[in-house]
Amino acid sequence: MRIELNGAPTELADDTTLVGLIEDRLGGTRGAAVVVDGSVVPRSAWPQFRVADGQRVELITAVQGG
Amino acid sequence: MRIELNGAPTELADDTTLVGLIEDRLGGTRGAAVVVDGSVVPRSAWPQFRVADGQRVELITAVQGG
Amino acid sequence: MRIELNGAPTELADDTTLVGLIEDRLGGTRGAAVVVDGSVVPRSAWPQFRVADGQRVELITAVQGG
Amino acid sequence: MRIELNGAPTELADDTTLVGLIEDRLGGTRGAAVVVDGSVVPRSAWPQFRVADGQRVELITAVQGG
Amino acid sequence: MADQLTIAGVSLSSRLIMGTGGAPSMQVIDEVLEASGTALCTVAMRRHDAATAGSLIDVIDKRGVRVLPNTAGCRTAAEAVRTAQLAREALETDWVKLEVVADERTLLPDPVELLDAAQLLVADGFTVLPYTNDDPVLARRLQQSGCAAVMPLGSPIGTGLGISNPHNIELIVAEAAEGGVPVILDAGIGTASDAAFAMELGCDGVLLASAVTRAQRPALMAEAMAAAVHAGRAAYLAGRIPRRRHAQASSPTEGMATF
Amino acid sequence: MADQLTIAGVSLSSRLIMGTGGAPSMQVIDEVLEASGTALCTVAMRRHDAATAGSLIDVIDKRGVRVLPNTAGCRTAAEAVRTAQLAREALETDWVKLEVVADERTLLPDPVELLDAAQLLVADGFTVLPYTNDDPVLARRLQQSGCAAVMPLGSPIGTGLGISNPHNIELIVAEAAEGGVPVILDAGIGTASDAAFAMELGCDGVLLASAVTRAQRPALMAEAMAAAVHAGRAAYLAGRIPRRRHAQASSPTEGMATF
Amino acid sequence: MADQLTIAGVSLSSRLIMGTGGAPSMQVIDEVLEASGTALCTVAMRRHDAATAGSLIDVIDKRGVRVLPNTAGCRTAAEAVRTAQLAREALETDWVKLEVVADERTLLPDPVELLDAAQLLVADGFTVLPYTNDDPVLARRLQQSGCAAVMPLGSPIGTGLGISNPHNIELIVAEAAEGGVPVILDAGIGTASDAAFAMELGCDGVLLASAVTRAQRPALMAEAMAAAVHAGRAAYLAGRIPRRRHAQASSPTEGMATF
Amino acid sequence: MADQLTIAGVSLSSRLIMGTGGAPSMQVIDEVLEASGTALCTVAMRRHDAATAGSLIDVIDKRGVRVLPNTAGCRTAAEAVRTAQLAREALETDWVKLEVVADERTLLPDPVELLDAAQLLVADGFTVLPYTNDDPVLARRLQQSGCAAVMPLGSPIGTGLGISNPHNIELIVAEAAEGGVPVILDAGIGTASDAAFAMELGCDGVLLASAVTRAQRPALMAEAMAAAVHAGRAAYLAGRIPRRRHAQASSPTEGMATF
Repeated sequence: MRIELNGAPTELADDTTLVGLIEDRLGGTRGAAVVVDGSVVPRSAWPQFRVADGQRVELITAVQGG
Repeated sequence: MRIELNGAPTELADDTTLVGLIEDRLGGTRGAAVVVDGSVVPRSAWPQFRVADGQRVELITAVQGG
Repeated sequence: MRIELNGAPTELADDTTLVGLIEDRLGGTRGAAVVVDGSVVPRSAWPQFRVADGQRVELITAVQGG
Repeated sequence: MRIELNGAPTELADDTTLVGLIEDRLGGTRGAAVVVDGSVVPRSAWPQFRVADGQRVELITAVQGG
Repeated sequence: MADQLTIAGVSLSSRLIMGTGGAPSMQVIDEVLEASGTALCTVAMRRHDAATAGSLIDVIDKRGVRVLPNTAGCRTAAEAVRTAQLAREALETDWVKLEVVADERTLLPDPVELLDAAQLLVADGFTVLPYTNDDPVLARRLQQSGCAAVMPLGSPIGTGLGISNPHNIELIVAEAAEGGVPVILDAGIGTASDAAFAMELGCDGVLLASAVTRAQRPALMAEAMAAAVHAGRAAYLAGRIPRRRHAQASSPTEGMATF
Repeated sequence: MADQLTIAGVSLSSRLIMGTGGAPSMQVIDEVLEASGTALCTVAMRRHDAATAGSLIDVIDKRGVRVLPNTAGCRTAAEAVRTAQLAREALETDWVKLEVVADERTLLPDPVELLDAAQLLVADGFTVLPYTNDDPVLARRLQQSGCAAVMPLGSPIGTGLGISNPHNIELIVAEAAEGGVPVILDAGIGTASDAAFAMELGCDGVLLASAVTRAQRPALMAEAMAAAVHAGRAAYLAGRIPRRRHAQASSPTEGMATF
Repeated sequence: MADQLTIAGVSLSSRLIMGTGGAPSMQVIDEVLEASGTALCTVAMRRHDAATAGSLIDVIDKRGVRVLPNTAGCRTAAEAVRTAQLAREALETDWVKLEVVADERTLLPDPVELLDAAQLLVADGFTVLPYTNDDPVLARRLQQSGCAAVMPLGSPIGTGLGISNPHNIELIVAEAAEGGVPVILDAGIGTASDAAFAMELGCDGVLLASAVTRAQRPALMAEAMAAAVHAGRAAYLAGRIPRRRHAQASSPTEGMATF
Repeated sequence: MADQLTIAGVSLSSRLIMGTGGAPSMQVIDEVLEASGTALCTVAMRRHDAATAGSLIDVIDKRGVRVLPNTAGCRTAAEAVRTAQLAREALETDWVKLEVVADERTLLPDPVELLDAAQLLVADGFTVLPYTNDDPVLARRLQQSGCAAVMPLGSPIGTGLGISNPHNIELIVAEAAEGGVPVILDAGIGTASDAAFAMELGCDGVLLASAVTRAQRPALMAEAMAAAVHAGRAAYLAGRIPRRRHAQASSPTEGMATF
């Protein structure tokens, strides 16, 4: 399955959940947020939420900032 | 005829025009403006405009100001 | 014996030493200095120094100051 | 005759007066002052004052200054 | 130095705009208008008061000074628009000094209402000169709304505290210059050096009232302000020396006499 | 406003004293003298240099400006006295701007040598105008020594930092006024508002050189300084409004139109 | 001195809020958090970058410091609201430092968009701490919109120019005090005395980043800022002496020894 | 941060030197000495007054604070020398804070008498800490005379006006550093930020009295001053960020989420 992750075309295993994607990339979910096709997905929905082919996913984290 | 002029009950001769009222009070129209019952009356309409009994008239002039 | 102490006429027992005078007035010598007839008397000389009749004695102490 | 003028060895005609020297160099005396062998020579003495061989002469003028 | 202030295509013979508020008499206003050499002065619009001696507008007209009505006292965009419309009828001018203040204590502009009023008045064909705070962003917004000038405060009206934040004024000037919109320092001037400083920061003009009308000798202070605005403008154009941490001699260090 | 600066009984038609140092040419000095309207300008005394084009003193004389020789470059009282004596012969004046500086980096006056020199020169019949720091005590000492004026710095020579310590200048002015000795703000002026501010503090005049001679357009800056000194003096005499913490309306708060 | 900063009912053990931007490494952030003794620090929300070494949030959590996400980089109310919602999911907090800037050059807040965003976020249940300019009127509007604090700038972000307009900060403090809303001086702090001064003006806290993270020795500067905030707060509570024009002796004028 | 102030070879555990003048009671002095953490405090020498309750020197000794007698009230070098000699006998110390003031109104030092006194006292074996004005030349002269420190004023004694001329203090610091002589900012401090600022300018310590003893809550202000001196010193050592005309973001400008 192919999605766009933070603007870059990315291969993803089928049936990947958001929680799976986040833990795979960040090693945990603390400090992470996700936007799928322009909408913020609530943390509570991540376990059930399965990423679909062609979706635009933004994976956001807390970084240094004033 | 009785009108309210700048908040005060005022006796006025019948058929008084705005231009007449202004000249009577100010000795001229330069620097004057009038509001009748909440609407600004254009300078061009003053000669024809006859004040009616019970109307609320505001006679405004230029005063010292920063 | 009569001396002038800090500008005021003062009765003093004969044979009074400076150290005696200071301890009598201050209960100790820490922080005290003496001027006799315009000269500073060194601390080391106080035990021997006998005040003489008519002398002008200034008894100085440390006070609050900027 | 040889003198030192403003630190530089300078040939001078005999019997040169200070007024002559100044006018020769400046075209006039306005704004000029002279020191001969360390002493200021008053303006009034310039006409009579003959420069002597070997003398140290400072010729001073008014220049731009704060 | 031929160098004129131009607002909305109109050239004015002086960069000093006089407010008429605070003067003890018409006589003083007349003296102040003359001594200041101003070409533009502000007035407020109020109910006719039979008790007032003399006609302000006659004094101004006699001096040949252009009049700039203000919307002083207005708290909302709606009030300001109506007051501007009244002024247009009264003075037959579409120029207006737009004031929309938030409260009586600070007399500071309300940014939201001010911007709304500016947009409405520009749309209604007015030449809008808004009195604003020293926020460069609000000044930009006003400029973009089509105002004919931006008039930031130096400090609150009548305080005489001068220019509290020169850095902001410089930012406003830089951006207005790009847009070709003049900047008039309005409010806060206390004395002549404040006015000169405003011009040195690059302002195109200065508007003041209390500093002159409430001075001990108003006409003399008006003369001072005229000279100060001229001085500050000339200094701005003349290009000041840079500030230096260390001293620099103004007399030669060479050629001292030796004795 | 007829109001003249008087030093040692001599009235001057301008309160702006020009230093001639730092100008790129005699032509610029001539333009600056004219534009400034000054009545008194300083010169330094140096060895004649055949290379120099034109005569400074001729330029000054042609403009009818009185000349004030200085003792720039002197580090001791002895040097300063000799230099003053030279100047007296050269320029036939007993007026002298007394400078005795401690080092080249700061060009700050040496208080001890300065005071010695002042006393010696006064005793020798000179009219002494000492360049001093902004210490009110030293200014008082100079005044008591019989100096014809006191000339405190605003900031070090040539820095253009303006008036670093207005409080000290005010103290100097207050005390000099009691003694009837004029105070000339000397050194540190960078631009027109600095000069106006000096006058507003009560100074009787301003002496500056670099701010004009080293400006990008010297003649225009000279014009600016003349206007600024006039503005500051007029503002001082006119009596400025007090500084207020809170705003004060300059338009009536009563009589708004009701719609 | 037990005296705590309370925001939205939460008491914080320090009045110094640290921004984490500008630090050269996670190690430095960790040292700075420790040395500052802060109880609250800001973070920004950005796309995950695999290249970044270490997890900022882990460092912050380990230090037991509460996190305050910001909306830095947003230019409109809509962007700011979405960014705040992202942060809420990411950090499980409804606190947000609201930034809506008008441009990259000044990084000054856009008053109109800021106010819109504040109202929307308050309505959505956020605890809103808005970064605002020093306009007392805008601060009042934000306060009236239900913000949990107002955070005026001292000067533009990262300039280190300190507090450009103390008068405005005092006006903001006075009005916020009436409303029981804390004032946090945010942006412009350059060094310790700036932070102390902010507290002496009556601010309830100080938020800074660059002044510490970009200092030559960040941890030492963090220590300095902690001490400065404490010093300024204590001085504010202790009641400073009034400023006097004239000197007042601190030693007795009586009782000198006579020789 | 182990970093101690050393004067004449003696290391002091605090960079804050307390004056004891102006305190309402011995009790307050005791609290202030404790809260300030000072290691050195000044006293004046006066005729014994039987009416005085308690012994100042006992309070100071109990706190283990070193005593620094001053020559307050002296107008001439001769008076100051005699007073220093008295103090040496009284307190068995050869340290002296040298004050020679010109008048009661300004309490400013008399530069000529001060310099004479300093030279005489150094010759007599005293460790001289002179209270001086902010003239860098006088400070240099005192340094060259063998003084153990130079103690320039920020502003006149008791005014609380802070540091009127930071530029002069920087010049004094730069030159004293070359000579290895500590600079103590003495007089004029009004509140904590003034003390921090003095240290940021590079001063080695701060001496103050009225700012603490005459504050509404002296002990709390003493705590504030201790923190401020620490903060200012740390900031000086930490290397502040440069002042910038334009803003600099403290959050990344890249990597915004796209919606």
